[in-house]
Amino acid sequence: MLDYVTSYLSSNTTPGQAGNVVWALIYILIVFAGVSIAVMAMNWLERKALAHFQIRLGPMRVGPHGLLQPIADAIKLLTKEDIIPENADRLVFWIAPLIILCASFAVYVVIPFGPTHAITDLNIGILFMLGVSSLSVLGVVMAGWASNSHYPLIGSLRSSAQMISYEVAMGMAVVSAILMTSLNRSGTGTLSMIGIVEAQQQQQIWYLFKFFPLGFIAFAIFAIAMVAETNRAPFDLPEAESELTAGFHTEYSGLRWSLFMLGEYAAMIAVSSIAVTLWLGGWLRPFPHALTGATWDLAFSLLPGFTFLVLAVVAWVGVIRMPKHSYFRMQTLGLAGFGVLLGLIGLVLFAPPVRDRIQDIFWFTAKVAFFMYMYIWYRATFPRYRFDQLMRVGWKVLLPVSLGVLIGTAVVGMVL
Amino acid sequence: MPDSTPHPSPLELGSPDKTFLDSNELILNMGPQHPATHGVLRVILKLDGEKVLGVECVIGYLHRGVEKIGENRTYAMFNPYVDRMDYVAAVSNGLGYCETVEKLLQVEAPRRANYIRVILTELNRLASHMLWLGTHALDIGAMTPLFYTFRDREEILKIFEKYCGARLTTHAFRIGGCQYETYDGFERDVKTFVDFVPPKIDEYEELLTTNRIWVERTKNVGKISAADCKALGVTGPVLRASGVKWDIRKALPYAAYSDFDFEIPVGANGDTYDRYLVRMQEMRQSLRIIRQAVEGLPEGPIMAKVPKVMKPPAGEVYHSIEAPKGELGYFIVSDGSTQPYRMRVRPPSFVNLQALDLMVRGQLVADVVAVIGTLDIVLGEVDR
Amino acid sequence: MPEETKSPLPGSAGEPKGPAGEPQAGGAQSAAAAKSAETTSEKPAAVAKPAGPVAVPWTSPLVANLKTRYGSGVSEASTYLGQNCLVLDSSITHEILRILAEEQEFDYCVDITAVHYPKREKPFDLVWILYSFPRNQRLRVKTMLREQESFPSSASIWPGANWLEREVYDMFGLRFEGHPDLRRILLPEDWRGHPLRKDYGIIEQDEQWVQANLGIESGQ
Amino acid sequence: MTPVATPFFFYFLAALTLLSAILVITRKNAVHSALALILGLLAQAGLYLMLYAPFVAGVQIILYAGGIMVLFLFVIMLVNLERSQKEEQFNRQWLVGSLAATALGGLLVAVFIKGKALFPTSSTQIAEASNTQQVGELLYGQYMFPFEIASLLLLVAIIGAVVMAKKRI
Repeated sequence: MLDYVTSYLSSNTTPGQAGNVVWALIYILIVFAGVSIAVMAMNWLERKALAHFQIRLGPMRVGPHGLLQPIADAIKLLTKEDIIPENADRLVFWIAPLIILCASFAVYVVIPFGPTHAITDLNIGILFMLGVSSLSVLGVVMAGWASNSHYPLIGSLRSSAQMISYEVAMGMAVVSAILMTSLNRSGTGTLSMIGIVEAQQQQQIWYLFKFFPLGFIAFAIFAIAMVAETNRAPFDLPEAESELTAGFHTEYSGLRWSLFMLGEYAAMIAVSSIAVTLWLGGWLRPFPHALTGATWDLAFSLLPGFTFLVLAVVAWVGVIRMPKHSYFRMQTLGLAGFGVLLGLIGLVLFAPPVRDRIQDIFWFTAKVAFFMYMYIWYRATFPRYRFDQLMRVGWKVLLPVSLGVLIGTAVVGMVL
Repeated sequence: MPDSTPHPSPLELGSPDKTFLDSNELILNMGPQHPATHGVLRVILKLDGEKVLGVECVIGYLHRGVEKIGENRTYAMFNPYVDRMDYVAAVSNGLGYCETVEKLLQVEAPRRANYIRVILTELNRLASHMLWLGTHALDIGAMTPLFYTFRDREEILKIFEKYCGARLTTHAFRIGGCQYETYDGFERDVKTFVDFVPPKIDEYEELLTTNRIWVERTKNVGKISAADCKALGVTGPVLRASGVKWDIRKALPYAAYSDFDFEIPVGANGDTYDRYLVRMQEMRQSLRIIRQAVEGLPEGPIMAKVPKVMKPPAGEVYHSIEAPKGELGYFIVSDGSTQPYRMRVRPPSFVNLQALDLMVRGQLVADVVAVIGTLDIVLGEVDR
Repeated sequence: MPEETKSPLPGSAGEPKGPAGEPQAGGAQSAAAAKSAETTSEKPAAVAKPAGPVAVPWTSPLVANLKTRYGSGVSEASTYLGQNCLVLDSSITHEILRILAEEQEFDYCVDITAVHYPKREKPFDLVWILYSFPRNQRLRVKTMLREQESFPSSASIWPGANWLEREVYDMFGLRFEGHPDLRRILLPEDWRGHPLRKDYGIIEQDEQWVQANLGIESGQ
Repeated sequence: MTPVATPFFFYFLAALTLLSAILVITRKNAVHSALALILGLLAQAGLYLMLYAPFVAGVQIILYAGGIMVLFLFVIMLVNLERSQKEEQFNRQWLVGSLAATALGGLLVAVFIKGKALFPTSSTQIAEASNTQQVGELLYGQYMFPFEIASLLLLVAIIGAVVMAKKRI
């Protein structure tokens, strides 16, 4: 048994490919926990960043700088009374959030955080991702219908129409990226997520910059469509507060509502991961070919630990700036502890074996974090599209452009 | 007489109990508890899919019988009540009321009082427009301007608080002038504010004016022609955005407005975007007026000679001012006693709200929200 | 509306007897109402106190025009404090309003309201405040109505009169013929009485309504 | 690659498919039927996966479960369901129906027994790694013509749908 467990460590594939069930389960647990923590962190970051965009402070009370706010929120939501509207279809009402949650989390099976840091590598990886994430539409439709109320119904109709429409443009953009993988030296393309990143490594270019305007346009289309796909501002019509109160989850509260939120944020991270994998070179560090050599490798591998140290310093600056009053003692201690924790993580990341293994994950996460920040930025800046305008953008702008990009990529690829 | 608007017939609000292909007519109830109806307005929408076939407003949830109260209070006692109508522009309400009673009493407020009145009223117009901009943008989905406008509105409210002790329902004026002399540093505060705000207005405009989504959401939305505006009695920025250059401050000047030099911003298309631009320009013009008023603030008394017990001679008078929302009029009938015999308030929001149905027909649900926002109604004033 | 017939009649009750706390206001009001009914029944401005301003006759081509066409139907044209007022006979008022709107460019109906003088033979003054954009001129048109007398709706002249007339109906119980949608506007559909009539005291909240709909004592 | 617990998953998915198929026709509420159908389609996708046809499984999920069924649900949700719930679910032709079902079943069994030669006894396993590529090559190589015909047919259907829908606007 122990051999079975340790044998994987020497293999150079994902646990799924190695067929190692134990490690696959461990990976699943790690990914699930990691995504849940990421969702919480994202929740906190969104509230904080959005608040600072809007000259507010955001959560400040629960823990230093509101660090424990997501946990407090989670506890609040879990302990809330579970309300099911009287005329709701109880079974469907109950299943809908689960479907969204499952769909959002199932996607993580194929996301490659590193060459071997994925639960498995499916031959149809990207197809699987698109397919599973398209299932979350079902949850939205079911939630809206089961609530048996006008606002959720309209919200879910809007939402599902929107998701289906943008899936088309999104798929086209993805296909153009996949086409680029088939233009490698061996001449065979791939749908596998790991394969796509490896193709970028092999071709020595991120697909964002390949065939210059083409790759970039495809990426831009995907970046727009993914915001619409996750129902976020400026495409947050299904949840348009001012029109439909809360869209398809108007009637939901407590735990079920938190499942929707969890699913939404998990889906945001998931689609960002697709974008990173397809266009931004996945786990590859920046300039892998321009800046080569042992010195650069070392410099880049030190970055993760360095980032954590910077965060630790920021936390300590916060500690110093805390008012010296007994009322703030707990807060100061908590922040100091958090800073120490960050610093320790940073120091651990400097250790050579950890450093080498963790680097891929760091770069992947950093790129995803960029998209997460963009999500917040959009929300702070843009008004909301109207439904017909949203549809027009989807069908009359994004779809033709993405088709053009697809054809262009194929032509350019054949010519070159 | 413009071609009169075909009067919208009342909706048949039967339940849409139809099956299959007829089932796309939907009655949607918005409010009275709805984030976008700015208070307790209830709007019943008749929809075809997302298209609005007609709306019906149900109002009166905030009815407090202000007119009846007015008939049972003395002239001075009723003064604070008017602040509670349009509570985001309380100073304007007070100005209209005081001027009407002064007219009835044949009293003229002193020049200095009139200047102070103009400064405070224009500050209030700015506050009202800022509140409108923030909530309107929030309705259309832009969260951030709300916080910016509230930050800057706060400065106005601080000046009010320093001047009269209250921030919202100020009761700033008395019949015959102002009760309070300006506090020390009033001019400095107002001047600082006048210098402080223009960059902030630029900031709002930067966020919205050329924002593609904002333009798409507001252009050609809730259009209303000048003829329809006049026929429906719509006034204020809504009328001006339709291209009618009419502002009571210019047409029938009151207080000290004839002393100042300012423009009346006018729109062309009468759509939501033009109304937005008109109000933004109005904010700048208000600043212009405030600057002139505070620089030319004359010395002198602030209160005219008004009898302790006000008994206006029997008679009736209608007087109106340009409130931030439109024409705010008071029609007072006096019978020579200490109380008004009839106290009628002509609220701009109430009359403007009538245009909602015309403005949203054929548009989408999301536009209803935008149009309610752009009408800039305050339910306290609609319902009184 | 059924409550129309049930509504308190003018002069029947006089001042309502509210609970203690407001007797003075009520007394003052009833005295005032009585006085106004005696002395200012026709034209309140005409019998102003010695010190007060006096309404002067208003002469203008418009008035002359109307007087020649309608003769004694234009019972008064005066200017009080610089504000012009026409008092018309109720039978021709609607026609004149239409002429004012269509021929004399009074294209903006500012307000429609009413005043109640319970002691008078014709207890209601119905007041239009008109404004002309081209002339930059305001005009007040008044007519007197009997209890239960209905009046042609001016919503066909100015569509904006719709809600204003609904409010007059709601508050005074005056009915407008041909109004597209004459329902109560501010008060609930099942409210009884019309609050701005003088015989509807401020204390006299509809206790029954409050009791039935809110389940509390009205607290007045 | 060693498959894990293959028989278990096969029977599990097969049972799930059958169960959901039965639910589809027995549920009175059309939305529940549609949801059961989705479950059946997903189970089928699982079966495809077990047959080493991941591409077909993926397409099954995207097109059927994700796309077509959402449209189904759309229509069902918009239509008033009250009436269908009150109506009798099965009409009186159960005798004819069961006869037809028996006949069809018999036919299938007969084909299976008689034409055993037609079915490959030993499955030629396609390498999982290049499954998608092979599907692509077949579609765009050997079956190019039928593939294009099918897409043309769909185009005609789309245009027809647009024309019919436009008339009502």
